[in-house]
Amino acid sequence: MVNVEDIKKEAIRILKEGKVKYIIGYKKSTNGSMSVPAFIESSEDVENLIWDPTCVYNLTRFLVDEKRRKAREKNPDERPVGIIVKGCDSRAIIVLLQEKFINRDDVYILGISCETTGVLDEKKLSKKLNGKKAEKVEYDEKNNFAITTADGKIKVPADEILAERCLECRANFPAINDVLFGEKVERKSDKPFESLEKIESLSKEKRWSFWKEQLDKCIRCYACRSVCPMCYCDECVVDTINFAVTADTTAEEKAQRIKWVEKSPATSENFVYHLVRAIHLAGRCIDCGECERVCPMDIPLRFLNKKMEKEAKELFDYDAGFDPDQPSLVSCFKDEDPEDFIR
Amino acid sequence: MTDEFEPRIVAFLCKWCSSAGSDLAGVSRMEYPSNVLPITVMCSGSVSPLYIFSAFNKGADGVLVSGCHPGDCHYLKGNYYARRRIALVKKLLEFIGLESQRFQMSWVSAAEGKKYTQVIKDFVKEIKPLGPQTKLRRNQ
Amino acid sequence: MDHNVYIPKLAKIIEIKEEVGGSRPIKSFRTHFINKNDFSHRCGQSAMISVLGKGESMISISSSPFVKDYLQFSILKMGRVTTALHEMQVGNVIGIRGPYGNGFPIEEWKGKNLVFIGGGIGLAPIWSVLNTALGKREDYGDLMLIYGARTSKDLVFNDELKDLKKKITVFLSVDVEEEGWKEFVGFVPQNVTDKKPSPKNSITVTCGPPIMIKFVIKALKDLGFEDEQIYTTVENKMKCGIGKCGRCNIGKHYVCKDGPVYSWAQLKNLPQEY
Amino acid sequence: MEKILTKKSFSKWVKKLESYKIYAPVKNDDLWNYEIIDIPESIQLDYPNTVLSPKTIIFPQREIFLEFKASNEEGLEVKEILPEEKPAVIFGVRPCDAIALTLTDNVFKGDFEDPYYWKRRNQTILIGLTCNIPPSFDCFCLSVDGSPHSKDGLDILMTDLGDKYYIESLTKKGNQLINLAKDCFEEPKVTDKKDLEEIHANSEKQIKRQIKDIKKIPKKLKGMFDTPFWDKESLSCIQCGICTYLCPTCHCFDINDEVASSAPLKGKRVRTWDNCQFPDFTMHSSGHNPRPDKSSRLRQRILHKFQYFVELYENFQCVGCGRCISKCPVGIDIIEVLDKVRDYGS
Repeated sequence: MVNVEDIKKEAIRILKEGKVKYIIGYKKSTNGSMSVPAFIESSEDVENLIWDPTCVYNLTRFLVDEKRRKAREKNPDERPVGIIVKGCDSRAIIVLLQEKFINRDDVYILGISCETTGVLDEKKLSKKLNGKKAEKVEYDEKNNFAITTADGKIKVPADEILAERCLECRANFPAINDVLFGEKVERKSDKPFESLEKIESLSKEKRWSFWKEQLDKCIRCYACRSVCPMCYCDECVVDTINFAVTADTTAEEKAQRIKWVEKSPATSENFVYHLVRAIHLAGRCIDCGECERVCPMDIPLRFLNKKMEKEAKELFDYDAGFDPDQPSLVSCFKDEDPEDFIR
Repeated sequence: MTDEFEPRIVAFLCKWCSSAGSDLAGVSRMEYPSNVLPITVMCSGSVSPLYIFSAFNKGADGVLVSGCHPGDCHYLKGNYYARRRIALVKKLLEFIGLESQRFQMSWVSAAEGKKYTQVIKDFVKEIKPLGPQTKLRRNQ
Repeated sequence: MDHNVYIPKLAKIIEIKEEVGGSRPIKSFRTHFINKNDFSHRCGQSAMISVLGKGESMISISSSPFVKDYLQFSILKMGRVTTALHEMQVGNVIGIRGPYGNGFPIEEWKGKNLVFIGGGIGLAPIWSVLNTALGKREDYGDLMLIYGARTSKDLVFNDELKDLKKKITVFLSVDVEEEGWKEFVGFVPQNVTDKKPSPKNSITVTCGPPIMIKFVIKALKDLGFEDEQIYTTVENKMKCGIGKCGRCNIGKHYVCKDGPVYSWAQLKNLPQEY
Repeated sequence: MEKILTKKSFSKWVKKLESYKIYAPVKNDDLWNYEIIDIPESIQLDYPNTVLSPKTIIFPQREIFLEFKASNEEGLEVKEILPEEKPAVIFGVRPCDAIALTLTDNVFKGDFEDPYYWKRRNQTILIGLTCNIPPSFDCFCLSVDGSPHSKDGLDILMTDLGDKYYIESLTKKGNQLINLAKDCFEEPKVTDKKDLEEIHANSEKQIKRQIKDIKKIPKKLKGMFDTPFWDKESLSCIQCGICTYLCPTCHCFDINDEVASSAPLKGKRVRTWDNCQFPDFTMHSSGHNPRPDKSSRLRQRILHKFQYFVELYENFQCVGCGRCISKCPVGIDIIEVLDKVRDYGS
């Protein structure tokens, strides 16, 4: 089992030695049992660091902020940022490296192995507790989580409240790291796309009504986009004005910009948005499940990305986030790529 | 006289092959349905998935992407990239429940005027029974 | 409720004048409402101009309230709506709603000397207040205009400026030396320092790019102007124009409704979010 | 007017309201939201917080303002489109969400009355339900001048007494609804009244979260505009629109033209929700952005709610519903932020 004290020790060391400018990790939230992202600048703050099954966030998303901030600074601190990553999150780092969005020496990776479990799903936890408030959730022996509520401590088999993505995990420890906590025990799911089957097996019209019902709920808060480490475009198809506006941008360029998607949360517009996102994440999504977790309307967005992940694997034998040197899915091809669908 | 449904097909045709192929069909006076709104693009590899989604969003009943045969791309590799990308778009559209017949891809060379007319004929024939595409269409 | 605040009144473009060409073109549009209505504005107010199908843009009214035959807008081509406006012809129909904003408190300035300082398209809001003062010439003391642009070709209302010179003191400037230019060369704030308008019994009105305004205020302070004597206008992105959509605020002030005119005494105490 | 309504009679009453559009919280999967009700028996009033507040009914995410089209005569034709004339009743309004509407009223009234908002507002009757137990762990209504049994903004307040509801009608509109089904109601007994008072008193004790000394916050914020506090607090913010879209008091919007055909011109002008956390919200067409980073945008959200709005309307623009806390993807907790504001520099 991962001992959080080991992580703290390393965090203090790298901060004291000035190896990193700050560390992105997890701390306890102020309103419940869940963790929240922590930005640790001094060794005194390291005390706040935690590691437990509530550490769901994919913190690599904050590397995008870091890059933008650095670009604005006149004399940026060039030291790396320390970042705590799980196996899935480390795949995000590999994609960011592959796309040259970040350099390897921009990050000091404190990898944590999820060993044989993973992180929890807050909604499943709440159901399990019948709406009772959890005060603390900890890793326990034998693939159990220990949950503390006002009534005391109970043990729950991890699988009952694990996040869906953890049940289909393809990388339970970070392959890329500067220091690793926990054991490199394999817990790879042999059926990583199993959950998709329940939608794939529906008839075409049932699939349509499923997605229509789901995407009609969308309120276009763009939390799915905002939380995604791969959604780092300066300009997004749904935004209303040009972002890359400079003094040289002409009025015509601004005026001629195509409005692909209306702001209205209509079926047609929501579909374009989510389809574009899905296709743009094809071969890049590493299934951290953050888009689905943050969705306030409970849209099962993970399935859209998961479907693309599965097709990339089955059609092109392509896996995202394992090899920083491989070309991206849609900027490469093989002679034998399938073409039976082409007339 | 009954108003038979005539599907509208947006066809993204590569300038070097498929667009020339459609021209050949035209100048050779080959007969084919007039349901196509052709959009000439530089290469099938330059067709962004966004164009495809947007065509459906703006009311297309079918979308065709057509490029040069493998090995014939003016830019050497564009159609190979297209093949990958279109395969993914096709899977995605099927996954959300759009009729798979509504989105197709073809290889049509500049000399294949006849093939072009056949592709269009088949396309129209296949999607006519489906009726108008309303799933992704913007409600005006 | 008599009228829906969001519905624009239709107006016909009756005259278009190209003020400035080049890459940052400015055109003046004179418009006439199709149906009679009670639209009446104070100088310094703005209106929401609609190009139906493109959207709306808040534009300051450059004609003075005394002019009843038309409303004039001088518009820099900048984004979607203003580009569409620049493509319009005489006879085309636009929408207008408003007027919005506080306008200049010109009634309070009676008996005072007025110094107008403008840069580029910033002359448009000044034009309205300047012509209002000219229309009631006897109510005010000395009038002076200090105005500049990048080049002589970028000066708006060029023809009218010639007439104006016969009536009041006008100092023009261009940013860089050019052939045949006999007046001041340099930025507007430098021209202000050079011409030394007197703060005595005076009010200044400054409109132009934010950076110019910043340095003009500095120059005016150096000349001994008090914060209360310095007026300027603020621009922010707007959608509703009536203090509801929530994007143009500076602190609790909605620029569309509570602005755009502020004295430096007010503005310097507000957060710098414009 | 005060009445008793047995739970058995509840759907009988709703049936009598057939001339109204009826809204109530409905559960889909695990999600509660207000929906139009066709079957009165299906109304369940033991719901936790709805994700979206009744704001969505009065101030829908998309509102058509007008239709425009090219015309032969004047070149252009513009037609005002007002919301449909249809009285509505919303059941199960949380007292905080009703207060929220009284706050947005401030914005939409005044010199420039918003006809769309008021058309919907005036034809909607709000029936509240006392929160005997808080619908969310993050409720803090008591800190912002609210309470789990507040009557502000409601036409009727219902309180669950077990097998019956205590009905307090607060307005003429409320009385009318009751008069439509007089025989469904009974007169309250002295014991009912006692039960009611007990439940109300107890409901307040159930609210666990609070912001201490909140009255000091607006003044404190005034001096904090230029501090590095906001950089630090916004570090984990991802700039999504959840907090504002879910907020029952947030009302910012965008206006856009949706073009159906460009020649001949035909389309609609629509209002959609917008929010201060999106980067393009304040960006000028020149590219200049007065709120260029997430720090200035988080600051705007807090200052608007706890300083600017107070300066304008003498109320916090927050009703303590806790939605922004519960649903924040990164756990930004407005209570914690305000606690830190209060203690900042001391």
